[in-house]
Amino acid sequence: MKSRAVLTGTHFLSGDLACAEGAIAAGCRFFGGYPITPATEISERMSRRLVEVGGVYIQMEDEIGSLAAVIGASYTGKKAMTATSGPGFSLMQENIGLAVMTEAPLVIVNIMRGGPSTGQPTMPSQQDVMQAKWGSHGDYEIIALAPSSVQEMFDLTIDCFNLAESYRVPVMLLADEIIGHMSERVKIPPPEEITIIDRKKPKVPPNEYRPFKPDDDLVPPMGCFGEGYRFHATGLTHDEKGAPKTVSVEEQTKLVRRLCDKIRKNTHKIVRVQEVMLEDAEVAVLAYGIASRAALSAVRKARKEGIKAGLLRLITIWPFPTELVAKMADHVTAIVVPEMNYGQLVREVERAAKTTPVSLLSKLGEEPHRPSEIITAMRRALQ
Amino acid sequence: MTTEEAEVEPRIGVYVCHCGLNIAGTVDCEEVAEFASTLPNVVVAEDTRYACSDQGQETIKKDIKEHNLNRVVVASCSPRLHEPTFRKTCEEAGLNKYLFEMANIREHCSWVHLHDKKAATEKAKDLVRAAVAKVTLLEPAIESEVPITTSALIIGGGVAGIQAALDLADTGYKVYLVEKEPSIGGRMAQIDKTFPTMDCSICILAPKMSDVGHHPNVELLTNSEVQEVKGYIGNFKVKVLKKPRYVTDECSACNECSEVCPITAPNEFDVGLATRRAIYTPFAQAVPSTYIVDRDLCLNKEGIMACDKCIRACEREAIDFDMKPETLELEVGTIIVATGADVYDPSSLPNYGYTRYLNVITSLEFERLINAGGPSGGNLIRPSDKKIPESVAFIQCVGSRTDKGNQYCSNVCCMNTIKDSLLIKEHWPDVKIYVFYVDIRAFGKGFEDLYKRAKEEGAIFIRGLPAEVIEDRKTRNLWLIGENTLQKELYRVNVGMVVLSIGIEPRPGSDVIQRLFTLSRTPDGFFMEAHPKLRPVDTPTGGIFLAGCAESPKDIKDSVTQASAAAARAGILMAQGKVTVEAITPRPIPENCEFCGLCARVCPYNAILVDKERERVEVIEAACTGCGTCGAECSFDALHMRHFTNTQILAQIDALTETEADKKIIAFCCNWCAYAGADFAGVSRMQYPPNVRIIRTMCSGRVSPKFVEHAFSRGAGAVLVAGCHPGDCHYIDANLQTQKRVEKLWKKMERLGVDKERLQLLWASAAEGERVASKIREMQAKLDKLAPEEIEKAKGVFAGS
Amino acid sequence: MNQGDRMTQHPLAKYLRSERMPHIWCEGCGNGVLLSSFLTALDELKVDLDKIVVVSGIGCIGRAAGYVNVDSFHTTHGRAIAFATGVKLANPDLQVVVISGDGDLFAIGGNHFIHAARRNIDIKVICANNFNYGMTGGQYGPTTPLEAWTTTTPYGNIEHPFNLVHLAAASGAVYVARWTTLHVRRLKDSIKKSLQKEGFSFIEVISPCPTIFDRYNKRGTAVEVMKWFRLISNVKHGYDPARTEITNNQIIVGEFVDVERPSYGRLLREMTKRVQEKLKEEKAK
Amino acid sequence: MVLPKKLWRTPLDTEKISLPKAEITIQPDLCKGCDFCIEFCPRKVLEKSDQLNKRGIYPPKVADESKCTICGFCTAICPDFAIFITEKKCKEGCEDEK
Repeated sequence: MKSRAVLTGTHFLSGDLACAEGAIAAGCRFFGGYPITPATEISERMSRRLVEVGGVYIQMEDEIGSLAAVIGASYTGKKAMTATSGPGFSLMQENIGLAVMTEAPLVIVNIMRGGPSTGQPTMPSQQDVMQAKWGSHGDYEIIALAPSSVQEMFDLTIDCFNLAESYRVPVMLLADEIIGHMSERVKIPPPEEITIIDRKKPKVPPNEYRPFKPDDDLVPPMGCFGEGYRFHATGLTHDEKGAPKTVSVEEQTKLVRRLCDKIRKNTHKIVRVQEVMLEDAEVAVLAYGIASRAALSAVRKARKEGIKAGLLRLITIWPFPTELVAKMADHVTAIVVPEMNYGQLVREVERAAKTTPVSLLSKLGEEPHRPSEIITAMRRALQ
Repeated sequence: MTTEEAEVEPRIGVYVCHCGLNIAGTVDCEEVAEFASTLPNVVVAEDTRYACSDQGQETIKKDIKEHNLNRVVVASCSPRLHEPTFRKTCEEAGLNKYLFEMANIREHCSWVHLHDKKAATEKAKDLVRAAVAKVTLLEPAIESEVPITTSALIIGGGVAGIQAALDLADTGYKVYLVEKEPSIGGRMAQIDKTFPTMDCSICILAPKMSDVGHHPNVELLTNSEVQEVKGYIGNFKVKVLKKPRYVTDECSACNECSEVCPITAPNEFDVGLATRRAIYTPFAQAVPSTYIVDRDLCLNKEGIMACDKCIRACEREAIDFDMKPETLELEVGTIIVATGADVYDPSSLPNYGYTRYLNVITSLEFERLINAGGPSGGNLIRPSDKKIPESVAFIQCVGSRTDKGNQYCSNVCCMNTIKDSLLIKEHWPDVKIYVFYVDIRAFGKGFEDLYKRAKEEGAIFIRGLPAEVIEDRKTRNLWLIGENTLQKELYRVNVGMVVLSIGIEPRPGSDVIQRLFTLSRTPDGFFMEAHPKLRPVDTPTGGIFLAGCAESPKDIKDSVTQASAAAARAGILMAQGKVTVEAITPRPIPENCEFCGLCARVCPYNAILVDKERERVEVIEAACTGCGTCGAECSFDALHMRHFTNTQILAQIDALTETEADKKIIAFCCNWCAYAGADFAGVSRMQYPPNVRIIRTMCSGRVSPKFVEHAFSRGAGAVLVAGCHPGDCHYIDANLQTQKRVEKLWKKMERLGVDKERLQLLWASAAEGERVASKIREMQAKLDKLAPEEIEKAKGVFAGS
Repeated sequence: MNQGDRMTQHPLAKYLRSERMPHIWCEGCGNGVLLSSFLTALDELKVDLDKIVVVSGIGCIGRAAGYVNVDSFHTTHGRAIAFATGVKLANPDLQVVVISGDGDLFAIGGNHFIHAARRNIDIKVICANNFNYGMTGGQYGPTTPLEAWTTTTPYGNIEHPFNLVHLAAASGAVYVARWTTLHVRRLKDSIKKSLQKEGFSFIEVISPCPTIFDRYNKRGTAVEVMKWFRLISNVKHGYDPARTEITNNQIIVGEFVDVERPSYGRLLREMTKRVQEKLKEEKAK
Repeated sequence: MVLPKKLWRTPLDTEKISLPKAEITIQPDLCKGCDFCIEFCPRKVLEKSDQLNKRGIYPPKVADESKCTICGFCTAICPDFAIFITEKKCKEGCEDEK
């Protein structure tokens, strides 16, 4: 019989809906959110689908509360998510920090729109890329994926949950208004073909349990509320027992380092990219999300026109695949970075590319890049 | 039609009663009758042996018909006694009862001037003249009826209150039984056995208690006190304060709370011989069985819960420390006062050593000791060593029949001691028993037999109370030293334990009850009945009755008897369903009225509505009680005070001052206190000067300044205005107006240079006959010194009033 | 022997993370009393300690969560209720209690409070009200009395305080009570009652802050403040919440609201059941 | 019910009534010296100690254990879990359990 959670089959869906289906398929059973364009459809879909699969949908009073509730749900062992866009994302920064500090596995979908502030609610952008990494205070690492198709809205949402569960970290799906709203063919595989990863459970009896004592991969097994571990978690700096350590240099260093390192040291495992015709490329286009679609056709056209072009599409933008980009930079003469912002991820590329010239192809608001624009950019870069 | 009747020429019959020798012994009745016949409009005037006898009444009826009399005067006893009788006589003869008047020539004349036949006779003539003057002006009236609320209030949950409640409830009336203690039962619940039958007291009381507790018609209000009483016969509005128990009806009396309660205190019910907790029930058979928290003892004060042991122990969650007192407003038609009595505190008699010597106990403590359910489990142990004494002495009349305590006999102590001596003999035949007495009063049914039995059982009765009780330091035994007044020899008896047979005295709170219900009390302090012989359970206030020790010390049987009687009296009223309001309420005379509203202002019952704008004045019949203080306040003759009209009273004054005015004291007495007091003086044969002439008004508030001035203008030697004590006024506070008016008059007299001493104000209760008598003596003394010029002067200045 | 060991003798020791005692709270602070009443309530109800979660926000009382020997979470400032909402809805078997302060719950967290009450989320909120921000050194907050002196109202407070009881009742709480820290037993009973009741409960605990607020405002020592509570508090169960505002001469305490209303969780579960049954039928066709 | 004016006797059953005897445990070093227990004990069982504890404050000490009713208010009102009462196991010092 067909599972109600996984709607196996081929569908014609918008990105937002595909994302919701991905979440349900991944086992998400709690959604706390607040309506915001262009992410509203995710809430709407979840409010219907979660009830069907016996999950919980709650529309909170704001995005701060939404993420707080999601953290709470996560601590009971539920897979939980929220979906929002720029302004809401800003409100969530406080509790992104809390989620990082308390190592709550959860997923935040951000369907990016034009900013700053209320900006352009119905227009696409990639303006929250840096905020996703640096938005909350203090040193921390998170994971962010950038889908470039409706199918990926489905697939990557599942990946987000798996990563969150593996590393006990908030994971973000950074899509944009176009991907969210455009409709495409989506293949939903049968449940058995979908990989689901669940958080590590403690192997010790409650009295020996140390909620923040990591294994070798630096990730602590997670006991959940109601399971009898009776542990304490706090946004304050804490020791392995979860006891507040507000003045200890040692604990602060130990904790902050581990929270970052559990991602940094596992970057190679986490990072996923798509390489197109890079083997002999002279000029490389580095793109992600919506921009990578134009980039792909641009690269193909360019080849026909005799330009040795290649594409590096980042599926994982955080942690940033520095080594990978650096290696590529050694083989190309120029790198073109089309972004739907005034230059954000390009800075990371420049940092990695060292001497290899990197040129930004910025787009703000209105419609996305055209392949021709990217080709022109490549020519300019090669001169 | 009333006016028509009034207009026909008055034809008056006067009947002068001998009352055997009660009157005739002092007053020359023939002469008085003779004199009466000379008065205007008198058609028939005869003297008769007993006017109240059937024969006497028949004569009156016959005359009314034959001589078609339209007015009748009977000169005999107090109207408070026989006015109803003769009014009935008139009615039976078809004469409106308001056309009858009495001259009180017994209580106010023959009985109080026993040794001055001449003066008494003259006084009797005056009183008859005044009565005739008044009756001439009387008007027929139809009484209006007021419905009676068919529910009763009983104050006091002792055996008397319980009995009265059951009787009324069984008759089908709603009864509110108010008891200020946590349980009903009263003293009978404390007593072990009853005399003379030796029944187990609680065994026969408990069933009655639970009957009351469960009776559908009885609403039991324990831990409650009456706060305010308003209204009048048949229509009382009573405020009752129900104090919180802090335990709800959910309580199953399982005692769990009491067991965990860490606070203990001596149990009042066991007279302090046993211990109770802060949360407790006074005794096993208590009704209601619901426990109660003694908040003075309890650790939880000022809303702070320091201890919650009981709360946690109570499975039914029946304990609620946030209970608040509530005030219930009851509407009742009748009230029975059964507030019981207190016991005499012997610690005020140092020679008996109570509270100094452990083994000197009171008869009440004895009851708890001998009681199987009591602190010693029924063992007669002496407090000092908890051993059974070899000998016990009873001392009688402790606090009774003595100047040191109360003057009166407490009625039950003799029999109680006889009973107690038999109880001891029954359990411990070898215990030696002495009873020291003054007289043994074994007057009741079966009492003498019991007394005999006690003597046969070996109880030794010695006449003559010990002068002193002395404790033997070592043995804690007691030496009783006194004189055997029969053998005229001193005795010195050594006993193991002494029982003081303490007397009964009025409750400390009696004065409060007295005020609340406007009752009177005898000099002993017990509540006074309306008439010692004929209305022994009524009070002077209509609709209120007495039962049990509140009225006088009595045993269980008498209390129960009186309770049933009171219940019957109350029942009669409620069965009738209505009372007729005496036609003595005012009628406004709009043409005279200035609509100043003064009458409305002084009315204690807000029974007068004055509308200045629309020039209307209205009297609310049902609310008005006819005190007449409005009439006294009105300076425009705009209120016609029925049956006590200005013209009628002025006519009485004229009549009484017709001869030798200057030698006379005109006294205005209120019906309830002063007039009744004067009656009491008569009943008690207190002698006082014969020159006083009493005019009866319902309330001293009726006495209009113009009456006093008129009396002086007629050359009266002195004037007395007498009413109830402030606070005791039967019309709430109408007598405060009296005081104001008299004070005004005094000022006026001073201003006009008239000796203000000639006008006197007296507060006297129905029990204070002596107070009335001595006042009259005092005034007479002043009068004797009064100069004729003074009289003339007053005549002058008050002329025309 | 060290204090941790001695703690373990205390009848409430098993409910505490004894090793973290003594707590950080000042001498005479009401928080300790509140905590002890809460633990006594758990003890008397024999609550399954594996099934209870204590959530707190920021402020002195925020540390309470860390001291209770059950699953507990110390959230960011003001977010305790939002977090608790997530916990309760995600696992209805858990008994979720929020213990936090007046500033945390009603200033920065005010929005979460009124909405959780409106939704009737089945959580129990216990608020320690000390009339100021104690932990940050005594700034004024949403409950600071008019004219009171705090470090940020050097000329006296010109803001009107919230009446928390009224606010909670108006927002839809099914159980609302207020006690002072002197009414420990009654407080404990209210906590027990709320724990046994479905829906959003709110208990305000008027608490001394002897080191900061009470000192600034010349209320004297903790004992004197408690005596003052005794003097001016007035038990009025069922009193109109609108008329329970705290004044300088009266603190009306008692249970003000105790009504039945289906909780969000119950309605959600009922709806889910309906929907799923409908789907089954459709599938059957 | 008629009440005597004063109840002056020690009840006859006084020694039959055995109230549990208290064992008061004070943990001086946990005490922060708020004095709640001393002030609000309904029986005034406690008083300030004359010895400083580790924190340098004067904790309470038992003035008269016999007055204690084990109402437990001190335990309830203590913010620092520094005092608690238990029932003395009846050996010496309290009535024989019948």
